[in-house]
Amino acid sequence: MFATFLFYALSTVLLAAAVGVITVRNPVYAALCLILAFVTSAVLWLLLEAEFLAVVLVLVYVGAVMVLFLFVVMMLDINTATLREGFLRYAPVGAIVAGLLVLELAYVIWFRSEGLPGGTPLVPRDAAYSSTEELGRVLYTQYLYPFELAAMLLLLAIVAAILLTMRSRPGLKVQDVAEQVKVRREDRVRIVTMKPESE
Amino acid sequence: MIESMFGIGTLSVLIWLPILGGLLLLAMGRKEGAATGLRLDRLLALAISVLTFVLSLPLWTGFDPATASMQFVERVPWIRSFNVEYYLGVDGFSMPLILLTTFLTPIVVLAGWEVIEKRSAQYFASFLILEGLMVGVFAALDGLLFYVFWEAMLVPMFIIIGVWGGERRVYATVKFFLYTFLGSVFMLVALIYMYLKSGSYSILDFQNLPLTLTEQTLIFLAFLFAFAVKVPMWPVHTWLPDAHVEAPTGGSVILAAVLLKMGGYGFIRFSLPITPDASGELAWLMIALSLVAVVYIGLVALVQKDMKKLIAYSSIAHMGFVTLGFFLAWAILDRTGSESGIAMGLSGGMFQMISHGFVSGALFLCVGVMYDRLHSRQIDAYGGVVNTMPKFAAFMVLFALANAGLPGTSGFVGEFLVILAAFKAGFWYAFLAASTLILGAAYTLWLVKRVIFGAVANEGVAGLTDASRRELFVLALVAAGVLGLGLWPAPLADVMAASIDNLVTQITHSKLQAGL
Amino acid sequence: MVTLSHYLTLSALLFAISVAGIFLNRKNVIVLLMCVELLLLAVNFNFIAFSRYLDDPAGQVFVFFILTVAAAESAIGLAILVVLFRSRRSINVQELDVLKG
Amino acid sequence: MERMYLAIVLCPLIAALVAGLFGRQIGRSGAHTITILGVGASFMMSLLVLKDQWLDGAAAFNGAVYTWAVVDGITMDVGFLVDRLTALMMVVVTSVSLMVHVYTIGYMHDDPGYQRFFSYISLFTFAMLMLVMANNFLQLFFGWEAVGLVSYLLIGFWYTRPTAIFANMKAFLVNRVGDFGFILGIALILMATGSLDYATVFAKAPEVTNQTIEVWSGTPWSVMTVACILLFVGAMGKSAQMPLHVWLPDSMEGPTPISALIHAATMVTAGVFMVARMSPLFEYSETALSVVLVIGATTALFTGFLGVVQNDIKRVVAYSTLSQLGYMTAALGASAYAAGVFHLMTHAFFKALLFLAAGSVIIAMHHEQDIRKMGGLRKYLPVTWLTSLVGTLSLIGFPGFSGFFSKDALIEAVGHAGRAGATYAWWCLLIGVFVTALYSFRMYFLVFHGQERMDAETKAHLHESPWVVTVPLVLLAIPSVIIGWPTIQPVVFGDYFGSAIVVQEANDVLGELAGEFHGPWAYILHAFSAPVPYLALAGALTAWYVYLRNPGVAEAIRQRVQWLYALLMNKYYFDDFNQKVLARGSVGIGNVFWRVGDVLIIDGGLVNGSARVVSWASQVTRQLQSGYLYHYAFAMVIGLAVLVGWLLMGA
Amino acid sequence: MNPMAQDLITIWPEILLAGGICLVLMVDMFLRDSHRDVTYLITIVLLVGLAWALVGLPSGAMAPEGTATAFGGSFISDPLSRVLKLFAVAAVATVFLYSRPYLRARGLHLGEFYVLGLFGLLGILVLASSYSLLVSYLGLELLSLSLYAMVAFNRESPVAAEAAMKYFVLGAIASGTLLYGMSLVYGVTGSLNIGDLEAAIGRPEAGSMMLWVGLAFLVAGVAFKFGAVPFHMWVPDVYQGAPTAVTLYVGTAPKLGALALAIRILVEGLPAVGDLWQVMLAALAVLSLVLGNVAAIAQTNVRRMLAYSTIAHVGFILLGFVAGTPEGIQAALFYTLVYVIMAAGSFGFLVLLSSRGEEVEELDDLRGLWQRSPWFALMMVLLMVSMIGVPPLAGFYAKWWVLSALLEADHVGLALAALVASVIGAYYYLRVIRLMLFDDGGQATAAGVPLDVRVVLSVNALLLLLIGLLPDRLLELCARAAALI
Repeated sequence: MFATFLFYALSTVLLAAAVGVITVRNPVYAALCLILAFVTSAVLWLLLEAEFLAVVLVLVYVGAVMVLFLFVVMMLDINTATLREGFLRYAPVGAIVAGLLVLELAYVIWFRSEGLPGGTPLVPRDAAYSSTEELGRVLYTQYLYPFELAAMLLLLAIVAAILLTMRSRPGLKVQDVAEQVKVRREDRVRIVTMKPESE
Repeated sequence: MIESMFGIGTLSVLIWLPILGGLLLLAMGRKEGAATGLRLDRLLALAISVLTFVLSLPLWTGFDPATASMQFVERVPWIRSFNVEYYLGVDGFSMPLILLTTFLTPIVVLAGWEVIEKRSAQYFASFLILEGLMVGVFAALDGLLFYVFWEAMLVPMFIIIGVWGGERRVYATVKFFLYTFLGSVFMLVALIYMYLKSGSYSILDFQNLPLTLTEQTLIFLAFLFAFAVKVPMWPVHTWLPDAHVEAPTGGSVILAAVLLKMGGYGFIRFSLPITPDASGELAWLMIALSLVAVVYIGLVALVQKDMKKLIAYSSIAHMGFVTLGFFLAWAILDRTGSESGIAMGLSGGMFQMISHGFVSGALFLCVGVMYDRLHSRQIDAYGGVVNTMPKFAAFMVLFALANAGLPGTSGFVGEFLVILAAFKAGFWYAFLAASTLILGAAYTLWLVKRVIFGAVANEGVAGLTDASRRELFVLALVAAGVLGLGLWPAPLADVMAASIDNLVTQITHSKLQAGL
Repeated sequence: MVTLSHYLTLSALLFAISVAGIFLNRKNVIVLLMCVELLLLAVNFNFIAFSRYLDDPAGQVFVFFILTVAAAESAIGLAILVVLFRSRRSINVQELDVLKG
Repeated sequence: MERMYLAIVLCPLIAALVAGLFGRQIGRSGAHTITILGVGASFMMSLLVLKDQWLDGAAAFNGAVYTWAVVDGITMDVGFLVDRLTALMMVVVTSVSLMVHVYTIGYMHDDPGYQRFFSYISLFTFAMLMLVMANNFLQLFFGWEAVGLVSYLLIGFWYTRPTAIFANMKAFLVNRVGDFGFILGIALILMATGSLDYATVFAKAPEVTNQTIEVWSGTPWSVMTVACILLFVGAMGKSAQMPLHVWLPDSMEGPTPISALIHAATMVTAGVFMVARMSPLFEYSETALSVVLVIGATTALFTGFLGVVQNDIKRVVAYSTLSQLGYMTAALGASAYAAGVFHLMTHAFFKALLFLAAGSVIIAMHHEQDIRKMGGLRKYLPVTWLTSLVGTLSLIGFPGFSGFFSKDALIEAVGHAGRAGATYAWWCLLIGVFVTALYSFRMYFLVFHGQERMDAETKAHLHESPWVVTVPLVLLAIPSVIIGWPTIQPVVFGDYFGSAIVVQEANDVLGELAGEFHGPWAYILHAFSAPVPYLALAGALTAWYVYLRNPGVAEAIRQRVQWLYALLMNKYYFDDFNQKVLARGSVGIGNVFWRVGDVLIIDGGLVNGSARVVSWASQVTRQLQSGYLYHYAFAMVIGLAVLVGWLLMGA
Repeated sequence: MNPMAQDLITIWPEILLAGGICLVLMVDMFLRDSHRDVTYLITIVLLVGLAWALVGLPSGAMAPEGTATAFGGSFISDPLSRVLKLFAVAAVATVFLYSRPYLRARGLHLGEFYVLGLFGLLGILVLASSYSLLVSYLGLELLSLSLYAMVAFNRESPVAAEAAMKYFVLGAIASGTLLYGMSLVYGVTGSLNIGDLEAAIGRPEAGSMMLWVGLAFLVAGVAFKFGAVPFHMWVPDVYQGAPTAVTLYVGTAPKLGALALAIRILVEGLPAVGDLWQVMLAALAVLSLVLGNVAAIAQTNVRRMLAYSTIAHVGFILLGFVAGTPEGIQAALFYTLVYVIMAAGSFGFLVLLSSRGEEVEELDDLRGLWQRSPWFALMMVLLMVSMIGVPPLAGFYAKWWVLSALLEADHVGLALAALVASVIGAYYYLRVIRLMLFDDGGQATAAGVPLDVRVVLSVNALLLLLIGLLPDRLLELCARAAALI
């Protein structure tokens, strides 16, 4: 019963936070709403006994990704005043389309869900069960290939992010050791023969 | 000769020799403004085209007129996964058309001899490639191969009109391309459909394929779209005047002389034998459209102010006779219940095609000769040309009269036979068809009157020089064809006879009773 | 009692909200990136719920990878955003209209 | 013999080709030498053929030269049918042609197109021979059109004259209207008999009589009638019967020798010849014959009227030709084919003579053709004068002259014919006699007698034409006088034609008349019991009074009947009708078809219209791609929602 | 051999590529800007080696027709995957061959271009061999992320950044959609392995509407990757905004990845609901054909025009799927391969013309090209004619096969619609020919372009002619590759 209550409460918060992400004026607030959404989600995942993922969500997402977002938001220094226009004008259309999508999905979920595993109450797993262990077991055996692919993907992200954002500013003075070592006398010293000044 | 040397069939030689020659020319190119000394490009083009013509003569000499089956057959698997073959052969219908093609190409090369200054190597190359493709269309016995050649032809023609054409060349050539392309895609659907039914792309297999009336009708309409545009039949004819007017002389010649024939040839090779019952069901439509072409287009030709446009419209009217001749068959069957007369209509149509090849080609050559001098195609710009170009005028009058269907010229044979056959189908068919005697004479002679005869109309005409020896030679070659065919059509009739009889059998034997 | 359908509905709502956010937002590209994160969160809910109700770890594994990829994706998205801002001095969605027609 | 037939045809052809293609190389004298040799040889051989056929009584020859084509099992040959009818025509054609060749040397002396002219007339001879010697419809049609072609070329011989090139086109087109019927007739005959060969067709003619054809559905017409009328339409064009006569007067734009040869003696009679040749068919159709009869008679009379008001010397002769052609046609319509052909023959001589004489006058007058500017030429041109007089007398049917025999015979035949329209025709012909005499002598008097109205300059240079002109005149004058005497008996009343002309028992008017024929003298005497000679005399006297004796009368009459004069001067408004209604109408319809049908509807509406629709759609779709990210996203979401919704709906 | 070793041998080409990427990355780090050609050379050698690995080594150990799986059935090496991989490698190599002078002229000749290109290639290889939804997703992301980065590659260009941003956001939505679909499919079937999906759907609940909804989401995701209407909006903007060399990349190899994704998930994974995705794809295909061809007509920018043309071609490819038969899939495969060759040629042509620095942007720049560079104008004519679908060029056979398949499946209406749309489409291809051949003016020229690029373009265009004249080989290859599906 508590779980049910918890579900509804958290769901409400989650949805409110989600709506907040798309409606608030200031992107910093939006990011904070998103963080809220992630945190509530993490709790909801705990209800589904996905402890490892819940932790990862908080650690990776809230801890790293959202910080990155905030960082960028701050860095770009965006004028928030003018960024809201037009939202209300188009909101009804958006609501209709989004509502339509939800209705379609909800119809299927609630009325045409034959073949789905749901319906029966869940049997709580025994205490010895660890989703971390479960995941860990398959990740390096059965899912080795995807795992390595994910590694490549992260490498790709690193390369791409560096490529796109790192730049050598034209005015910056950088020390090039190789050049310094390679330097020869001829490059530095110019022997000038001068006629002695005649008196 | 070449066949035995390399083990290649005559037809393949006729297809690939000009194409390869054309590619060679393309690769050679010619620097703009280079010394006009030897002009290797045109010499080479002429040599190749003449050689092709010479090599095509064995088709005639070695042809067995007694049989309707395919001759000079070459058959090699080409696309195995679809049972598509490189399958060539000729019968009494295609052989004369191939000869017409190989005969006209050297003439076109000669016609462009010193006229084409801009990128001449490419010009000649285009025509050579076009020649090979045209021969391919007539020789192909595999539906897909046919389609490949059929479509491929569009490209060189598109370029010929577009690069060397007149002021509105872009409009004309795009219109030409899209019109014909739209027409032919429907044919592709029909070909695929029949492949799916028969498991083969062989045209001969298609001809033996049993089809229900609905299938036949749809296939017929698909083919109709492709062929009607090419012929062209009213009301899908409007690309032709534009294309003709804007094309360079050689382009107009080939367009009128050979390309239009492909539509007629298509009817004979595909529509009639493959869908005889649908053809019969829709013969009324075809006849009506043909007669509209004769009368309506004849009247339209009368009021043209541009020489090429006038000849173009006259081409449409003349091609109306071709389709009329082909589709009279069912009207004759309906009315008389006998096969007698069908073959006459078919032969008439075939004769009309060959003859129109010579005559309209010649007329375009004539206009070209004048255009090269005065750079105008307007009838107004001329008058009294005979005063300054008597020899040329003689040829022009000859071709004009041939166009008007004067007996003794090739133009007469087809019209005569078709009118004879039309009478069997009904008085009014013949009546409307025969109106071409008046209309054809009216627009052609009026043209001659305004352009050739009369006092010298203006300074431009006064300054004309008579046709050069090259031009006269070209015109004389065609004239020989026009007169030869008109005075003694028997050889051609004999060549076609067996094939026509065979076609008559195919036409008169419904496919519906054959087990469906 | 909380059933699978509840979770799926929650996910559907999240999905709809995030999508609506993307096409309602006319001003700030960075919010678009956040909406994308919400979108993936919705998907994750689905997978985890299914995984739990099917009693199959594969769904959770999938979520694990989605989280990884999403992080990489955000990195690249933000990098592009930075490039965009540098060349345009703006991240206004309405001004991203040079390419059109 | 067969080789000779071929030679007869080929001699002029080869001569024509040589003169035409190598005119410059062989020069003027070369050109006329070779063509005259060619035609002369043909003439001599034709005489031999005539002798062979007539005197030696050889059987008719019917054979193919070569097979033109075999189509649909029907053999189409080029071949000759030489029987007595053909032989007669051959002689007429070659002899007149020969005379004209010789005459041309003088007439065209200064013309730059000398060689070309000889080439043309030789070519014409060839074509005409092909026409008359044909043994099948195909070749008949070939000759038919070929003579038309040469006629076209010759009328437009002076191609810089706008009137000439208008006239030649008109001639060709009007002839084409005739050919239009002709070819349909041929087609019908092929359909009915399955052959184009005369012999086969004629043999099958009796079977065909019962066949019917429904031109309008529901009304069966006799095949034979339809076929004969269609064929006759062709004859109307070529032989200039009303209403297709309009081209002939205009054809006088050509040089005079060809007016004589083509537009008087030979080509225009092709229609008459053809109907005679087709007598085995026409005989089976009473209706068709009536049509022929009425049209012929009408032409004979009404074109005669027109001759009275013409002032151009050649045009007067031309209208007389029209009128005489009407006579011949009327004779055919009365089943008196022999009389028609006989008149054709005599007419060939005297009309050629008249034309050549007119030409001689024209030469003398320095190409002045208006008879109002002539007069009193008798003393300057004695030979011309005399031969003209002979020709005129022959034309009006002065007893004893060849024209008398032929014309009298055919009028009588028409009078005896019992078919519908015969009475009308007979009256027309009778009045025609008077009219013929009137205009013939009007011209004669105005040219050769009375005041000398030409200007001094011309007058000073008046002299008789050279021998090459006068000799043909004389040579033609001789048959114009005498040819009737020996020939009327065998040709008209005898069995000269034998099986070449078929007349049904019931229609055989000439057979009837033959019983009353007792030699030429008796025939002349007998004629005076009929109104014909008196009418001719009256005509001649009227002309003398009105135009010579008391010229003021003509003017007075003209003043009195202005409307009639206007009607005649405008040639019954046929030309105006053709020009304004038919020609302009066709051009008008053509313009409508072109501008509205092709340019506006098909091109503008369908072709360019669809292109416009596509490009409009293209602009619209460009708008869809607005550049805004949220629109893109919106499109995707909508697409997704629709896909999902569609599935749910479909379920 | 132990199972793991067996698995590793099976994925040996992927390992080779991944290792190669690291190698290139490392080497490039130590190179000066003036020595980037070393990176280029290593990359090309790597690709050649990869091709050799695909044709030769471990796959040669099994029968050419054979199929091997690894990693619990999530990886498959079958004829289809090998054909796709081989073509992808060739396409990427071609892109690299074309691009070097172009990049150098703009100061963009960085090692990262090759690295990102190789990452994308890795994504395509993964997609081609994927037999699991998860692996497909990872492959797709590998490909997409490198594409996003490549589009933004020219950091100085505002339009490139704009294009990259649009691409990124829309791509993220699309992969989110795809994932959502995957989650639903997973929920219904309980499996991520494509091989197991069919068995799972074989249950009586196969009609589950949840599955259908998932299917719709999957189709939307796949359609986005292809660029089918209405998920096509990114295509014109990206093609136009990205540097031409990147457009060349985006327009070629990724199509093979999209094809693999579609075949693996829809055709192999969900044949049980084939009717449904065929209907959906039919709608998308027709929309793509019409909109692509129509919108292209009004374009003045060459790359944008070609982008719309891509959309139209995608319509044709999808029609192959609509037929639903093995025949249709083979036709779609053939079409895609031919399209990749054509797109490589036509974008390569633009890269070639832009090799010296001046960007060939507008159609009008091509005016009169024939007078300046006749040979390349002619090659472009071949390419355009092939795009129109005129025989005897390869493009024709592609359309023909798709039509055959459609007709065989009794989709006559669709076939006719496709044909009419392609006739409309012919117009804008003709316009390119027209501008090059018939008109005067314009600036573009191929003068001064390095020999290697010239040769590559010529080979590329003539290849279409060669396939056109002797299509049998490639047709049979495609038939065999997709025969086992």
